[in-house]
Amino acid sequence: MTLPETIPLLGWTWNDLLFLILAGTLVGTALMVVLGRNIIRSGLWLILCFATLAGLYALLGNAIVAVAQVLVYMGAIAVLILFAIMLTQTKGGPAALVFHHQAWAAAIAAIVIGGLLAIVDGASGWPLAGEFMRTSTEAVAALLFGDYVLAFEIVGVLLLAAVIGGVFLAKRDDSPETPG
Amino acid sequence: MGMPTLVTLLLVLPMVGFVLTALVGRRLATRAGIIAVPIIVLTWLIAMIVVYTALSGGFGEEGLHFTLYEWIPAGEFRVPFSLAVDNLTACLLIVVTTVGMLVHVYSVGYMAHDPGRWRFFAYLNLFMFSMLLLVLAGNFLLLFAAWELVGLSSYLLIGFWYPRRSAAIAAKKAFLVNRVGDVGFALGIMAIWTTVGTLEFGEVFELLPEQFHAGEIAPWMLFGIALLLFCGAVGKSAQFPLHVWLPDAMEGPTPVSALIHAATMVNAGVYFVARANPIFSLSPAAMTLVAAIGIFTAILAASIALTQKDIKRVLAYSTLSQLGYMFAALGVGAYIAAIFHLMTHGFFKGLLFLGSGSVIHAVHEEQDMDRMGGLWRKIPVTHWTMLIGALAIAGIPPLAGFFSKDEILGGAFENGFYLVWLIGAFVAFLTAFYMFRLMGKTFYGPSHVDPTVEPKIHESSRWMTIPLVLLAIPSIALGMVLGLPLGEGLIDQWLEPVFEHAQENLGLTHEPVQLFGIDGLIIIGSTAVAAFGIAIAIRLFGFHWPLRGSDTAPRPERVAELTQRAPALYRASFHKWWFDDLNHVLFVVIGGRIANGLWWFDRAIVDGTVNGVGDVVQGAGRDLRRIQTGRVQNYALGIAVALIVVAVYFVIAVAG
Amino acid sequence: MDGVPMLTLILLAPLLGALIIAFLPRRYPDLIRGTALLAALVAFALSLALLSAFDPEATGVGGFTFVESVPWIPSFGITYTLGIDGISLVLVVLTTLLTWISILASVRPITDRVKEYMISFLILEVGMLGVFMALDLFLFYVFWEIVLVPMYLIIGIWGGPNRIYATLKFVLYTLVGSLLMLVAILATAYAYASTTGSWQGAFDYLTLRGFGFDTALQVGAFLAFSLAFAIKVPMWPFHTWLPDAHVEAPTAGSVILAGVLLKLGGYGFLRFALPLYPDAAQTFAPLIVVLSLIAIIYGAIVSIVQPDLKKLVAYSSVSHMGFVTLGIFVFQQQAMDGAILQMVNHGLITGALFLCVGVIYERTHDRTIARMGGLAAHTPAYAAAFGFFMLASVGLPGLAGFVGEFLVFVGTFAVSPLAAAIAALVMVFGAVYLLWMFQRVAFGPLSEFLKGLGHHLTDMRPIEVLTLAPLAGLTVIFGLFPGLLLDLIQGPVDGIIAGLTASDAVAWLPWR
Amino acid sequence: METTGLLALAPLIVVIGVAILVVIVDMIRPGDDRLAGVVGTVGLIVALAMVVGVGSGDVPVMGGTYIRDPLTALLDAIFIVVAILTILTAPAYLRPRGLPLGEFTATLLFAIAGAMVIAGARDLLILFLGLELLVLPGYMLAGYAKRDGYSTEGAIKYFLLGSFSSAIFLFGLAYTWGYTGTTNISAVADALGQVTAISPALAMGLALLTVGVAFKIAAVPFHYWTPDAYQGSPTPVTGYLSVGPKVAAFALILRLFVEALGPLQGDIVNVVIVLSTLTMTLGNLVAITQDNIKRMLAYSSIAHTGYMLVGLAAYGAAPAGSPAAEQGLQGLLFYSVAYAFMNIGAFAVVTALQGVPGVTSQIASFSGLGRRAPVAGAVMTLFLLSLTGIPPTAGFFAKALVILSAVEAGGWASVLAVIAVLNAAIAAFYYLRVVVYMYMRDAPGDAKPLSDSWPLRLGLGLAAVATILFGIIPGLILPTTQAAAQVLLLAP
Amino acid sequence: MSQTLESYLALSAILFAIGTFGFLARRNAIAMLMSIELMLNAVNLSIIAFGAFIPELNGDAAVIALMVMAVAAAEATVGLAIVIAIYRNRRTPLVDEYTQMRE
Repeated sequence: MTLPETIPLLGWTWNDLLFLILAGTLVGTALMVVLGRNIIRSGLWLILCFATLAGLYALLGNAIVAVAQVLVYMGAIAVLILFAIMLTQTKGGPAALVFHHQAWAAAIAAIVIGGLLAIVDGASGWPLAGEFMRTSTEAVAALLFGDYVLAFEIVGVLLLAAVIGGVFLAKRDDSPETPG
Repeated sequence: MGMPTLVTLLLVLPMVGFVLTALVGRRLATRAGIIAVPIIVLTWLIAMIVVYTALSGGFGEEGLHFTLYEWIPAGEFRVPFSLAVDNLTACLLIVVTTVGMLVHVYSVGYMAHDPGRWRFFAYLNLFMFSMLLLVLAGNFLLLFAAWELVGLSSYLLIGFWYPRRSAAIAAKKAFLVNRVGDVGFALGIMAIWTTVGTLEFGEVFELLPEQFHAGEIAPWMLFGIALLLFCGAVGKSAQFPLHVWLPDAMEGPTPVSALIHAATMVNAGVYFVARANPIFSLSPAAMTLVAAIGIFTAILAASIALTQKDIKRVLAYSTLSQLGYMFAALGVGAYIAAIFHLMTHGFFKGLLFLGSGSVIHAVHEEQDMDRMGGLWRKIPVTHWTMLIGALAIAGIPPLAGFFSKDEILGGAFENGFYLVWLIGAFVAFLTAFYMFRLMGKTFYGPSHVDPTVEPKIHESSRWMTIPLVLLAIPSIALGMVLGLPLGEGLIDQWLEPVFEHAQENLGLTHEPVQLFGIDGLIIIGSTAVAAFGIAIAIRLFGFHWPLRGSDTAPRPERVAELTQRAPALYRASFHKWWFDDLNHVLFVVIGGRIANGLWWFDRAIVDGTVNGVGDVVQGAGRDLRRIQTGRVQNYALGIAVALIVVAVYFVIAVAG
Repeated sequence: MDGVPMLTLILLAPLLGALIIAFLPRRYPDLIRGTALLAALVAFALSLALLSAFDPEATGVGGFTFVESVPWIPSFGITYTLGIDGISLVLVVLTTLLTWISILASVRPITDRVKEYMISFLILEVGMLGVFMALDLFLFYVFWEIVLVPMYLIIGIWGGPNRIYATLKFVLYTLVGSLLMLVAILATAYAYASTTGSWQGAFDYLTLRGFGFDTALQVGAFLAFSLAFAIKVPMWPFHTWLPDAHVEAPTAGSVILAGVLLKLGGYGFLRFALPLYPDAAQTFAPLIVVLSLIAIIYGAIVSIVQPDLKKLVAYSSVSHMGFVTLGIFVFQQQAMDGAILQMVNHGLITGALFLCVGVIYERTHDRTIARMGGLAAHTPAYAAAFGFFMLASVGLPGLAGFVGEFLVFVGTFAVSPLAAAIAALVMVFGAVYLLWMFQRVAFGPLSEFLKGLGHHLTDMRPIEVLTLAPLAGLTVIFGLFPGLLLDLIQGPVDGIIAGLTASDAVAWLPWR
Repeated sequence: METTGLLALAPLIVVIGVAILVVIVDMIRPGDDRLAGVVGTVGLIVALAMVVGVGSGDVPVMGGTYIRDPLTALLDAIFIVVAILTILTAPAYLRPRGLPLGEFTATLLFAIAGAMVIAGARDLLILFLGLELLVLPGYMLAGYAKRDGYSTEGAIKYFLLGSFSSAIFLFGLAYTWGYTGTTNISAVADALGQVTAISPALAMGLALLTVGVAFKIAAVPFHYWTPDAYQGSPTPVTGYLSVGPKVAAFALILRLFVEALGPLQGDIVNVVIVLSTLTMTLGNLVAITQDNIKRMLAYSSIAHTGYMLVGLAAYGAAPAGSPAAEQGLQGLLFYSVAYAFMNIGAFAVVTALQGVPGVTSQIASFSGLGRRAPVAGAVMTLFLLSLTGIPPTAGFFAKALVILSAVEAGGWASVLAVIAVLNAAIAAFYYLRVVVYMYMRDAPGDAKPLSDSWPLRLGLGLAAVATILFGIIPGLILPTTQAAAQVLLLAP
Repeated sequence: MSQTLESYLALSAILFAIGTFGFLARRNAIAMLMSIELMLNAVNLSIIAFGAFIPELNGDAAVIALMVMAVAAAEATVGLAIVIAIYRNRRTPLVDEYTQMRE
């Protein structure tokens, strides 16, 4: 059987439905990340949040980025974070007080900022905005190794530098060291 | 050797004396005067030559006037170092150099035992230089300079015994009080320059009257100038209200009192007003003021002199009184009389002071007359010479004082200042009285000298007695030499040309003296008044009649009784009408408060503001550093808020 | 000696001296002292040569002779331009003279860190000389600021117990003024550049002098300049750094501070504030005249009650420098002549007075007047010298102080008799505080405190006499022959006055 | 001359290469610090030589994402010199504390590479990447003394806030892209050139970008990280942080705000003026109250940001392309040069002072330095005077230049000039306070000796010479700065 | 809805806000780090959205997004390294307890 073009009664396209679901999940997971009392759970919610984003990228027709999102964020960053969490858990388990006492002020500030951004987006037309179009992986590859090759190189260096420094800072060395 | 060179030498010699004595004096030990005294004698000789040439008309109508070099060439303001000699100068030269020389000689004896005598002679020379510059100066500014320099030497000499605090204070007082007058003097000079554009005596006395008659100078301006200049004279000649310094100046060694504070420097004011007669005589108001101040000082000082105990102070107040006389004379237009009296007074007052010095010496530096008495036998020379001086100042014919004083009273009467004449006559009475009170308390009656000193009393050395004798001669004869025949004497011949302008301005015609007329009466009157004063004094304080050889005993109980009768007057006189106390309150107490107040203001308000700014800045820093709490979340929130502000600014102000 | 860059040579002498000293081992303080003294003396000799070669009649470049000009920062038309006229010359010689005297006077008192001290002193001299010579506003500012640092060190390192407070106050106070002046200088230069469309000569004094800037700039710049100069002079009410600085500074520091640094302010007014912004100068003249009168009287009255010798002389400086500003701002020939004379004389006399205070301080390590007394009997030579300069400061005719003061009086009287009358009161107040001070220090019996010193209370040493003698000599010479100075400065003064009379005051200020 | 392709990138490549080389060398011969230092220094000198040798052109390379124009050349030179000075002076501090030089040198070189990327970027993406390459190593350097609580605390504060601001900045970039539809700087400029009315979104983008860079240059009120990060970092790192990232951030401003957003300068200037005022005032006021030399210099560096912003404000306030605008940028650049030398110099002296572990960075530890180490004292005095702005030092002329530009720009900018000089007077107070300690207070009995090595001497000497030389003869670099400034103005 | 740029931008705005809140409110260093990741992802979302609806950016957006991911990775590396380093010193991951340096 074939699905109808639009959802009955609502008149939404299936994409819209998908968008709404993903958007809802995204916001929900994101909120869980920042509100969750248990930091480990926050980490897990973060993975879910990344996954939702991958879905959105796919919905936006950007396959390569969606894939990269899965690989880089879920595969690398999230895991890294989880490890860090494990390494830095005080025996007392999750910290009693999760939020800084300025949480309310923070909430207000965040809402204002978010509001501003949203309003601004709505208020102003984007002169160049046109029809929706998918992104072809070839084009991306061409750019990446064409005009943006320098950028590519620099990112390489950046990662190298990060690794070297990260290793140095994170590794436990017992060289005698006097605080200065 | 030309005259200018000689006149210049008059200044150079004392200066050289000062410098040499100051440099090598310390090594001269007892012979400290070996440079100073001869130099002054030489100066005297030269001065006499100059005087003779001047008075014998050697310099012509205008007198000698020459410029050494351009002192201050400031654009349009050019002041030459110019000297001038005319008959008036000559008259002053006679007094200054003669008394000066004699005082130098006298000092050799008087200071013989003072370790600092070399300083003394150096200062004396410096004074002679300044005083000669004062009388020779050819323009106002140079005269002002000399004016200040005599002030300086007087300061140095009053404070000669500086370890004595009272001496140091008296010296400072003299300088400061003079300065008060000099402010006016200086302003007067500025006024003259701004009006006529020159300061040379000759030119000023030409231009000022011209412009006045041309109506370019308002009478009030002229009066202003005269008034300002007179301030200087009041200060230097210790006239009311600036008279307070002179009595204290007696802290100085007696020769100094004789030379500076009796015979020469204090006359500078009289000389200057006389010199500036073309200006004063144009302003009747100024003339009246001069006369008023003069005669008031005369009576005031005389009234104080009546009761003073300190022999030198009596003489000091008498000096004030006599100077008042001179100003009165200047005020009434009797210029010649004023200068005449200046000269005679210079001699007999110098004599009296040196005599008092000799007395003080004899009784071992005792100055309180209540602790003297009966000295006439022990120090005869001093006694006789001082008697002559006393008679002269009392105005007993035919001594010097008689003639000059009589001319003043006569002048006052002639020119219609009857009040001046009246008071003048009364002052003459007082003068006679307190002088013989002095004589009586010092020389006659029983001795109150400290018994331990009594036997050691002896006449002073030749160095001191000879000058006394030499001064006694002019005190006797000068009046007759210069004053006779009355009204046409030498002095009149000498000085008439100097003052003819003034005479014209005042519209005074100099008619001959009628001996058997009003003048005669005045003469008799004043003489009688003086005699009366002497008589009373003799009755109260005793006397030794030379010819009869008999004594009149003093009657202290009568004196006491008299003082009882008018206690208020007595106290007023004895406390010098409380002028010193008034000044103390005004200037020391209140002035000090003001000064301290201002200093507080400076620290608390002015500087307080400056430091306050600094404190505010630092305080702001201390408060601002608190926003750095150290908590990242606070920082982040701060950034977020700032972000909101910036964003809102951009979205609202920039966009659209 | 055309061709020869005399002025640069004069600047180099102390500079090289400082460099050489920097490389001398500090083990030999006497060697260092000698070198410093030598350098200062060379500078002095050169300035005397300059004096002898100077011709008051020569017009030179816009009234300036010995002009040297080298491009420095071409893109902004900033040049290294030196030149002197009579006024600068007089002050240059004063500076070179006082510097070697001060160095000589420091030989005994300064035993710690001689090397740094002498270097500071020589650099200081470079700065001061530069200020008097510079004909480029930027260069002028550079020298102006260079002066600051060595003085800061001299007071701060070798000063008295409260030296740090004093020296920081001195520097910060001066800095506030001078930094605003920097803004004014730049604004002036830009005003020129924007009108002419080129930076060429934008900082050149001779170019800017007759340029005639618009009112707003004139007022703003004049106020900024005046603040800087008023603080240096110092004018009331910007004077409070002076007493502190003087009290804490070492003797030689005080000498230079009073002798030369204060003159920088007066010179600045004459050289820059007036000729560059004549209209504004006209406008604010009354205000400054009033402030000067206040300074004259106020300074004298406050001096009366000072318990500390140096503080007394410091406040007297406020009073005396009031004559300088007064004389400058009545815009009258005699007054301005007098102001300049007053600068020189104050330099000589007050410098000498500080040396005198230093002499007694070195023996007693105290400056409290109340503890002195009776010095005249025990140290006659010292008392004589002190008394001499005291009288010179009182303004005794025949000594230098009198002529300058009187010329200011006369000039002021010609413009405003009232102002002259008020100023003349200082003849009394000045005598009051100086004579009273001297009476308490020199006269009377020897004070208990001084008795306690016993044989330490010695009379002046030859070296001290050597430092005072030249000042005394000049005090007398300039008293008797002020023409020596007046002939040098008359031309420039007339020039400045001519420039001012051509200008007219801004109308919109309350007191106009 | 015409520079193309790799040739234009040569200096950058060399620096990166050297960085990697250092890492390798360190792996081969671990523990041999000296070698790393030598390799680093030599490499940087080579790079510098290349910067000078290659010269500059005006043609973008690598697909128009990078350019080696006079501005790039000048900035590259500054960064390289900063790196050299840091490497020369750092060992004196790191060795005694057992901190390895290898990683330090490498990380530093990476950071410098990032700065150089910013200097030549013609593309917003490159700009962003360069920025990240600059700051990430910076975080690590800040925490380099990983055993030291202060160092790591500073590092994490720096990192967290830095990443926060990076995110904000990136969002701003995103908006710009979305609005202009390009990442190429000149294209952006063109696009914005046509804009008549700025849309809210673009305004928002501007706001986000402004905040982002304001954070990087440590402008008040985005400066909070500076005092803590500077105080915590190892002293030589502080020296580097106070100059490298700051100047690089200003380079970013020049490329982004002046070149790309140039057409909108009029809309931004007010914010710049306010930021400048707040920055120098707060920096100076708080610096007065500090007793820790590093913290004091941190606040002072904030104040100097304010002075540099004066130049930017002048550029913004002055009519486009007017001489005043050029003066402003030139002043900013000259200030950067002067600031680089005098500030690194000052920190180098602190480094020398702390050569022996345990010497606190309290100002009091300067007591009697003038007597203990006359040369160090004299040099420190020189740097402090230069920081104060007393002639004849580079610092003075730099100040004069920015003030001049502000005066030229007129309007509120000229008010800024007055505020600036008043601030300079306030600043004098705390700079001179150090001199007070050095010369007017006596050293404590247990004063430790200063560390002394020829690289340290060389570094100090270089900084001192430059500070005095550029003060006496600013003409030496004025043409260079002017050329660089003109590049920015010629850009569409 | 799914075809409009605004909706995606709004979504990214919300995500950004949430991230911001987390950063401002959480005490745990790693939680703050995660919040930053959220913010970066928000930016990425909007970039991709631009790419999808703005032809000129179609390709560039993807490249930029990829780069941003790399940068995020690098940041995470460094950040976590620092966190671990300070944890060794302070034995707590709570940032607001790192207040040795203040004022």
